[in-house]
Amino acid sequence: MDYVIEMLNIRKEFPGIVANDNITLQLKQGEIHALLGENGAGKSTLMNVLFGLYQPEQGEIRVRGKKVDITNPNIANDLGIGMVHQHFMLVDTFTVTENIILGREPKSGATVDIKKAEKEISDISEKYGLRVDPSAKISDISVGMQQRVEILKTLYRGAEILIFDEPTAVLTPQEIKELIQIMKTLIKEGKSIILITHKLKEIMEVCDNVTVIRKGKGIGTVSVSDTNPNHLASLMVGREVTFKTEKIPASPKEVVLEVRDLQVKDSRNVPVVKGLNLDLKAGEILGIAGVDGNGQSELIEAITGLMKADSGSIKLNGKEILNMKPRKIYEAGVGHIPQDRHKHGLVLDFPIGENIVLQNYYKKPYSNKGILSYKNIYNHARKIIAEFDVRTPSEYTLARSLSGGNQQKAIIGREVDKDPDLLIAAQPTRGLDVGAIEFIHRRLIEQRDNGKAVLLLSFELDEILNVSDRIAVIYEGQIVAIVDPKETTEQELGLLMAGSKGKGTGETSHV
Amino acid sequence: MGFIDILTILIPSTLLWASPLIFTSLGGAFSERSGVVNIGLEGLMVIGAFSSIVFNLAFADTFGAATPWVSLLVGMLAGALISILHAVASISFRADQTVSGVAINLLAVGLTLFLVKRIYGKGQTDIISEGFSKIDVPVLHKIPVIGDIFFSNTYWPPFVAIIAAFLVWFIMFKTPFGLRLRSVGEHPMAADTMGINVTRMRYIGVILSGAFAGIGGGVYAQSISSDFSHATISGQGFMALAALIFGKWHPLGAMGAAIFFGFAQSLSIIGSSLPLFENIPSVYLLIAPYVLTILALTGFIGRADAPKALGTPYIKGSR
Amino acid sequence: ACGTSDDKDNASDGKGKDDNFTVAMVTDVGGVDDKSFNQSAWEGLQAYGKENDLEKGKKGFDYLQSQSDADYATNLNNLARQDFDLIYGIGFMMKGAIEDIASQQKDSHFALVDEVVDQPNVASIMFKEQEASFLAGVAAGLATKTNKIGFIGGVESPVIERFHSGFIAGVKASNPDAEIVADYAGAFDKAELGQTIASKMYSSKVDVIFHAAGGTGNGLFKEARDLKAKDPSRELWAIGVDSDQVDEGKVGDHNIVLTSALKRVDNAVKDVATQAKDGDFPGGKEILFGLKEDGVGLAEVNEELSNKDEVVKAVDEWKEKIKSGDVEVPSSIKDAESFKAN
Amino acid sequence: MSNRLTNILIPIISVVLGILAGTIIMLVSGYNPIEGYSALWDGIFGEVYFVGETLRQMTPLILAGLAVAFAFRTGLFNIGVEGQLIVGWLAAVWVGTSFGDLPKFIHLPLAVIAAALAGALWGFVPGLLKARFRVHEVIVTIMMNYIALQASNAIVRDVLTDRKERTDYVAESASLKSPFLESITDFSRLHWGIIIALACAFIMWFLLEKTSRGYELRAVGFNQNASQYAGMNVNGNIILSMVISGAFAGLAGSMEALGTFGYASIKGGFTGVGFDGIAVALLGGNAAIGVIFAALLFGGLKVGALNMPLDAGIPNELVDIIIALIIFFVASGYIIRYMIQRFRKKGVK
Ligand SMILES: Nc1ncnc2c1ncn2[C@@H]1O[C@H](COP(=O)(O)OP(=O)(O)OP(=O)(O)O)[C@@H](O)[C@H]1O
Ligand SMILES: Nc1ncnc2c1ncn2[C@@H]1O[C@H](COP(=O)(O)OP(=O)(O)OP(=O)(O)O)[C@@H](O)[C@H]1O
Ligand SMILES: [Mg+2]
Ligand SMILES: [Mg+2]
Repeated sequence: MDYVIEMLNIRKEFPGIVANDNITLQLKQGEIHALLGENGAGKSTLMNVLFGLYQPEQGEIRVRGKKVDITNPNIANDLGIGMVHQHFMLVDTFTVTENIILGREPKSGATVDIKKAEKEISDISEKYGLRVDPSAKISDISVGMQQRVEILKTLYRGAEILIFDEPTAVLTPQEIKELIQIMKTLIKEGKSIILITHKLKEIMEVCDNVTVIRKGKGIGTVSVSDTNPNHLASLMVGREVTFKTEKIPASPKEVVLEVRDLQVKDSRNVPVVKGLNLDLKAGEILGIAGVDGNGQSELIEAITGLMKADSGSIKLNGKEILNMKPRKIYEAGVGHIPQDRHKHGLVLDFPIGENIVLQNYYKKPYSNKGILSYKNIYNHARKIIAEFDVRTPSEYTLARSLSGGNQQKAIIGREVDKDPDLLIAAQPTRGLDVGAIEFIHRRLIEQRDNGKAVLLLSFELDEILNVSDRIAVIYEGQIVAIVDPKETTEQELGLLMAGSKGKGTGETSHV
Repeated sequence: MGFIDILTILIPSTLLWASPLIFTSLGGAFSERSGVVNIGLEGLMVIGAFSSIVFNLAFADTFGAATPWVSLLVGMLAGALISILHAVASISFRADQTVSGVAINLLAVGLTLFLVKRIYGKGQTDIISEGFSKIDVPVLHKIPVIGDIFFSNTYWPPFVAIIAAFLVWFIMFKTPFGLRLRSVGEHPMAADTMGINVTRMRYIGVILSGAFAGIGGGVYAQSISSDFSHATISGQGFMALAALIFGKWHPLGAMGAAIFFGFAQSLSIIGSSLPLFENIPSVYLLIAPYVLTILALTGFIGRADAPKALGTPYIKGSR
Repeated sequence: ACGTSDDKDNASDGKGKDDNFTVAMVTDVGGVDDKSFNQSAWEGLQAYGKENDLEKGKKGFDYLQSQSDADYATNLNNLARQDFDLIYGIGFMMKGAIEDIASQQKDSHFALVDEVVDQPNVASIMFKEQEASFLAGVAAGLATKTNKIGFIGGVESPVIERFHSGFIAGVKASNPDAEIVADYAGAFDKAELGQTIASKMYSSKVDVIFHAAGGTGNGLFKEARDLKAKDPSRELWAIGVDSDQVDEGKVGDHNIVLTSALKRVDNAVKDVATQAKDGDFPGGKEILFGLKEDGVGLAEVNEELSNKDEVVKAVDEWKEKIKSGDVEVPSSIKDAESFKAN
Repeated sequence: MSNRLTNILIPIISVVLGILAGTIIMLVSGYNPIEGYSALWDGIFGEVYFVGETLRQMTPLILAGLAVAFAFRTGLFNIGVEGQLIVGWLAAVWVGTSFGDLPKFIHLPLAVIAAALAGALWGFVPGLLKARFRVHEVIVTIMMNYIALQASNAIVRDVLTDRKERTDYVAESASLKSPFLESITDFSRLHWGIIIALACAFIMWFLLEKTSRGYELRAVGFNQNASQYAGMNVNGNIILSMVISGAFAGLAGSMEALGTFGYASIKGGFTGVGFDGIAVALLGGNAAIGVIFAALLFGGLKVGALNMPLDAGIPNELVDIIIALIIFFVASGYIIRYMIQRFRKKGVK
């Protein structure tokens, strides 16, 4: 068998940690090869080595059988290796074309020949079905479109081997479908692909082989046809993992959250929540399903007071909280696991211990008459860290140096510990591995079982279907349907989310 | 004084004041567009002023009328040379860019005065004999009215500065080099993955800023102060930086802002004898440019977007 | 204990110093080459040193430059501690510092230029600047063809007011029809301001400008040189201040400096040093230097001036009248406005 | 080697490197470095007078350093200390010359507080503009410096005096001058302000590290989004931070107004103390205690430098060069840290 890429016994160290310890990965011509591993297992590092961003301490790389030395991305490009990074590498203020040609600009005289570039780009995008508007600015296009630009960047450079680092984590179900289609076209055109993803279902659907790494060590490569999701998960984590979250039926009680006729404009002053109604009872988890950009973020920010609503009413336990200050809303009994943990959830340059009192630092016993008690703060932090299994060298470690999963656990610990009547969880498992996801789901259900209301926002239909007791479908700023997870399918949800009126178990205006 | 007469005084003076600011803020554009804050423009102007004056004094006999131009080149080289310090500290050594810029400012003043005392044995240089002097722009000054206002009794550097602004605009927005420079200032890691050498681009940006600020200082010293002392450059670099921000990091915007500052400055001096202004206490005219800048930043260009990566050192592999 | 320490002081005094009468001065931020009174004062000290065979340094004569006004006191104190016999503060800004230190270091002798401090160990050196600028005004009044004359002041202050009023009176005396336009730059070290003001004046038909603005005045010369270089046939003049600024006026074969109003700080400084050396230190006194004392004067008048002889003659006549006390030159603007030549 | 030790080592190594560089410069330009440094040393420690002057010089430097450091710690760069100092100076003199017959225990605090308030007001403007309009504070504070300079000059000339160069002395009842401190330091200008400066250092440390308000200020400095999410008033804290920073700077002005000078005068340019404050804050690691030591060092260097021309014939600008280089070295702490680590590794192996 011909391998296009062979990474043999790769070792890469960072100060104090071995990110890749003797890992081998072999990619065949024309296959989609999955790279699977927990958060921080070393997947991105391995791919960055292949792409020339890092130099390995040990091991060798062969491209089409020939030993190569990839000391910078230019060499990778020349060898036909292209990478679509986990975090997009796009210049927001540039146009699609400018982003794609950057570094390889066609010239006429001294100037960049934009016309020629645009022509070339539309040729490629036609060939692979990658629809883009070459003259649009990156900041104006959707995430899915941005990802297509990333792919085009590699193709424009004539990449034969494409690396996708967690490409689906940021996409809506529709966009994921399109992406999978694109990958299949690429393979048909003779390209080879390495795909990093935490979503076992995707691996089963599109991949040929899977290489599993755990804590920096290679566990081995298996053929997809010889395996199943449970097996993969246990390979990755090193123990058995359950997928279907166990839970007893919900027993909803009185209404905790009541949203009526809510109108919210987004930061660009465009109405995005347009007369939304919603009821949430104690002792239930309400999942909100919807394609990104239909007003779900603004809904949550309006409930938590982070964004001003134009009109309507939000009642918590019967008390109006519309447009109150965030602090007042928390004090009224709301917990909030924010969508973007780095942006909103943590002060990365504070110790993790101080992050745990981020909303409570001014209250007793953490502070008394305006003077902080570090003793009480850190005692509390230690408790949360132990209880929620936050893996950190100490409570004095800066939040920045924790891995994403552990940062998220700390946030969840903080929010759950406040014992809020309403817990809002926005994408609580985004980018996390299966082990961490399982842990977080259990915690959300525990909350419900203790008689609290949980509002879950997620773009992962699996998660919505698994965890929620009821599902509200949001479309263009309104709840268009309420469905029972036990009586619906992904197909039906997908249709509702796309705006087609479904059968729906609740009325559409009052939920 | 008639209105036209007023303009014939005001405009050449405006342009003269503006030209060092234009050059320097163009330099700032190179540095900041590449992602490196350059608050050291002031110091780099000091270096440019010092070296062009010293060269001018020493070689006026050799170069004759071409002396100020040759001296400008010397100022440009010296500015570029000193700016390497800023580049090394803030790009390679990951120093806080603002702090490194402040250090450049202190160093420039200390070093040049030290050298002046060492070379001349006193606190300031002699006055140069071959500075930029008044000219009528050939042909153009013959245009009625316009020619009198814009092209008579004026100096060459303002016109060179304006041409330079257009040139920089062209380089920055039309050439591959410009695209790469800006990409490094917006998203260095993206640029890196596209095979662009971020460090090199930033060094080029900073060194160009030194070169332009050196020219700015040289222009100031040779067309306005005529000698070099501790007071020669006192705040012009900061004004150039303000012009850059005022102009939204755009070469032509910076030029416009610099001309505006020059205008406000001239007005504050000349204004006292204009009928419209003579009753206004001079302090209002003196603070006008600064107040106007603040108002402008607050009002209609409050959302000027700095290059996204401005101020952050690029560390390979960090997110 | 007191006794011994006194003894020691005396001993070190006796041994540490030879018979040299040592002098030193503190400049303001301008430094000893400001082409103005710091420079002039330093020249005076150097002349004193030469006359008495002294060397620059702690054993002879020296100066300290201040980087900001916070340094005045430190520098004056430092010099007093180095046992200089006489210490000059150059400039009225040093009044406060000298007042303090003179009352602390009662054994040291100080001299202050341009301000008055009433203490027994301080000599106050004052000038009749108005007499010098009066002569400059006479020259300007006769040199002008347009009957428009300019005055550029540095910062409004009593010293500059004296320059200003003398100049007004001088112009009135020689050419009652001439109009004077005046402007203050607000600073002594902003050449660019001087240049813009000069540019404004020259383009509004002014053809002679006198400055009393220190470094700011360099801008005047620059503007005048530029205009002359562009159009050598144009007749325009600048008048210097403090020392003879003729060197600043060279443009090719021409020179645009008409003359300079001299303030002989050098003479005054040297004078007071010599007096002190001879045991006549004028402590607690205000010593006035005017035309008569050779403390102020007018530099050579430019050869290129077509009516040079007339000017020189007029200047000499007025000089005599002032020296003899026939004419009292006004020292405030108000008096100058109402000044009538005979 | 612990992180803390490294953090202390970096400024020390930087100072040593700065002095080394100074030696090289002296050698290259033909001066005798031994003479130079002993003149510098004598100018700092040679007499108790100079020690007093060093402490006097250090007083406004501490406060200016605190002003910069406080803003730094809360995510802001206050390059406007210079202007805030100037208005503080003016306000202190204004009050100090105005109420002649107040008892000292009222008049002096009044003058000091006026300076702090004036500085605070000057910091409030950029704080407000940053909070409300997202205008960058660096540019606004630069502009505010010039406005302060021009406005203060105009007020000294036209309001506090009748077109004079400088104001009267502040009343005895508003003066920080201390005959006692002067006498024990052989007539240096050391004044009681040093106590205020040290107290302010304590206040800054306590406020930032020990209070919930400080927690908020630091949180807003690091991450505004998270602070808003956590229910903090982001805009309020930005403004507060600039106000406190400005108040420190204003106090620095009152040190000059009521202690060192006792009057305000027309300024041809900036005092430089505000810009030195940046250096002091940086060298002091933006911590209160560090600022005190850094101010001591820079105060000493600046006072000692005045002795270099007289004793060794070396231009005192040499010290400015050394200070600038020290800032470079501290700012480049990353490379020093890297070297220390390399060195340590070798040592272990
Ligand atoms: N730039 C770096 N400096 C130091 N250590 C790093 C760096 N990048 C990664 N590491 C270390 O290498 C390990 C592997 O990180 P990597 O980003 O490759 O994980 P990953 O498998 O891609 O995780 P995820 O699924 O979260 O993307 C991390 O646990 C971390 O300790
Ligand atoms: N530049 C870096 N220096 C040191 N450690 C790093 C660096 N970048 C990443 N790490 C380490 O990598 C580990 C995992 O980081 P990483 O960001 O890959 O986590 P993650 O789970 O992928 O988070 P996210 O979901 O945000 O991507 C953490 O332990 C972190 O300390
Ligand atoms: Mg990750
Ligand atoms: Mg990764």
